[in-house]
Amino acid sequence: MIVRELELDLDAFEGPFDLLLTLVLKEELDLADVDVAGIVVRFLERLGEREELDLDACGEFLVLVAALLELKARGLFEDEAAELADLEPEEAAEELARRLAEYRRMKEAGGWLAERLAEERDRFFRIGPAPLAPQPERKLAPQEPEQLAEVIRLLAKEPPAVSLSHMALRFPPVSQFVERFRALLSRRSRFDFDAELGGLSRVEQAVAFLALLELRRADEITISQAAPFAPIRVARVGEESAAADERTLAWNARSA
Amino acid sequence: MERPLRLVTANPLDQLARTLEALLVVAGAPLPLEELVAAADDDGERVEMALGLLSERYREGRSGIVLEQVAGGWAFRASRDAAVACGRLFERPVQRGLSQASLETLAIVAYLGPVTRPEIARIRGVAADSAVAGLVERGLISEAGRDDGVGGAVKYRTTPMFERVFGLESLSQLPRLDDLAGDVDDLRERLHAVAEQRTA
Amino acid sequence: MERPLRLVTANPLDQLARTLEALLVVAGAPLPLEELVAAADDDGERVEMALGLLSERYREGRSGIVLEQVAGGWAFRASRDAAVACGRLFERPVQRGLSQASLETLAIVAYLGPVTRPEIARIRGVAADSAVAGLVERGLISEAGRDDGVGGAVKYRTTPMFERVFGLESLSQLPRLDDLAGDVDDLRERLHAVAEQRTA
Repeated sequence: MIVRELELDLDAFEGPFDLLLTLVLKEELDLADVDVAGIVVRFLERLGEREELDLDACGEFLVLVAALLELKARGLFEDEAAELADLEPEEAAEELARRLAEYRRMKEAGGWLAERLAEERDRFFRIGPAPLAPQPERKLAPQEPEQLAEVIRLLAKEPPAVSLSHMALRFPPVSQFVERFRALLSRRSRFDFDAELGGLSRVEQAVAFLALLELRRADEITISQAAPFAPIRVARVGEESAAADERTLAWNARSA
Repeated sequence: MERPLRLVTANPLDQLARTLEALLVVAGAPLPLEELVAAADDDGERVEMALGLLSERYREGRSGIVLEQVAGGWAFRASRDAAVACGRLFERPVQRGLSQASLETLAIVAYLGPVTRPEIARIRGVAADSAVAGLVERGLISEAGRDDGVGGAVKYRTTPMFERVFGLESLSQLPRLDDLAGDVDDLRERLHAVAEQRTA
Repeated sequence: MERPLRLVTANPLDQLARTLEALLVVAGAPLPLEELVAAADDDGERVEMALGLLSERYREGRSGIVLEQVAGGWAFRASRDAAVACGRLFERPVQRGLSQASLETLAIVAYLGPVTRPEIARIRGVAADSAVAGLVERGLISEAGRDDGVGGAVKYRTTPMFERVFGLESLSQLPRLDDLAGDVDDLRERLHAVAEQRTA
């Protein structure tokens, strides 16, 4: 079975899979309009028609569809893809489950509407005014011309730079962590980097790490690590951290 | 009221009369006899007889619904007794403002007009068909030729009624947009550019 | 058919019922009770009683005209018996079935509206532009302002026409969607299992 010759019959596209890929890559077909699930179902149907499992075809198909899905997800949900990437695996799973469930409910509701429409097919009613009814006159109160100018100003306004506030939220300034670590080291001579990062997002952890390097460059601290992936110990200059004999919190998968 | 109804019940025309009632209550314009005959898929004479029965049942002084034969055919109307009540129904309160969709469309036509529907849609980022139709119906905008002559998209401009409602002597009295653009072409360009960003 | 009519004739409600008949036959859309009360200039309870009488007189199987409660009001329609005849003469607003994409989009707008196109796309995983445009054109959904009031995306909600076409008294008649809770748990478990493998 040759995956690229798979015949598709979708809302947005009809023809072989190969042509679909070509059109998408040439940007002549918007991936947002393509029902990827429909492609998968078609492939499974073709697979089911055959006696043997065609592993090569499955492998090729998986790679192509995964690439399509990724492209589509990026196109559709630029912001959200980043949001999901920021989530812990459990949270991401929870979020995905919620969305899938929501979509399923709407699919179900769409099915209900289809049934209802079929049931109501024999209900005829008049649309619009009656033949000999008086013509109602729609009167409009005097309006302020300034409203028109306001509306044009809104339409001419650059879309709000939403992303900036997001960035501020997602990428706290390095200086914030520099100050935080300095304050910490003014109270204690050393601290465990990992233990300090509990509850932070991955991006925040990265920024915190940058702050650490910054302090190291300024010769304010020393950094030590017993082994790759072992806890990172941070100490004021002059107070070497003898980490080996101390029990510290384990470096967990999250901060990796 | 009872006698003719009893007659109908006993009459094989009853079913046909009901079908005619149904057709007449759905119709948006008077229905000529031929159309009633074709839709009921019955005999012309029988349809006329059934209409006679219905004229009797739906006549002035007997029902609030009156069956009337007018120039174009047969139609239901309200009884004269109910004229005052119907007047109250159709007397619309003066509307205080326009919807967001109408206001945006009207502003674009006022500042950029004559302007086509596709251009309004491009600037607003959504189809403009119903908003344009609503404003035409209200008499606030009207057609003003076609883009590139015959065959192009219809263009729209504001009407004298628009100027009355907004208290303007002419379009030149529209609030100035100096903060946005120098002239209409600048404004048009700016609106298109922003619209593109919005959809991107 | 005679008995209730005789009752009406003897009843002081008769005149009111006739007025209501007249209002309903000229109305362009279903009339809410309050509008009927205002136009008839009568007592609310009496109007309700008169509507009860009319519902009995104009009911399925008894008349070609049927009085129904739909889209938040009262309206006449054709009896179902006459559907074939009506079909020969008139088109329903949604003559053919809607596509899967349109139905899902319609469901999202009905349950979650007012809702923007990006929000619809986010739930369906496919761009919703053409489905939304088609539903607007059919008059089943309409614009309802913009997100955040200003330059945001246009929001949509269902129209009274939607309720009429689907024969709903109001949106609250849509079925509840909680039935799929079991499904959600199942999905959640499977995804958690995958997530655990990923971390391991």
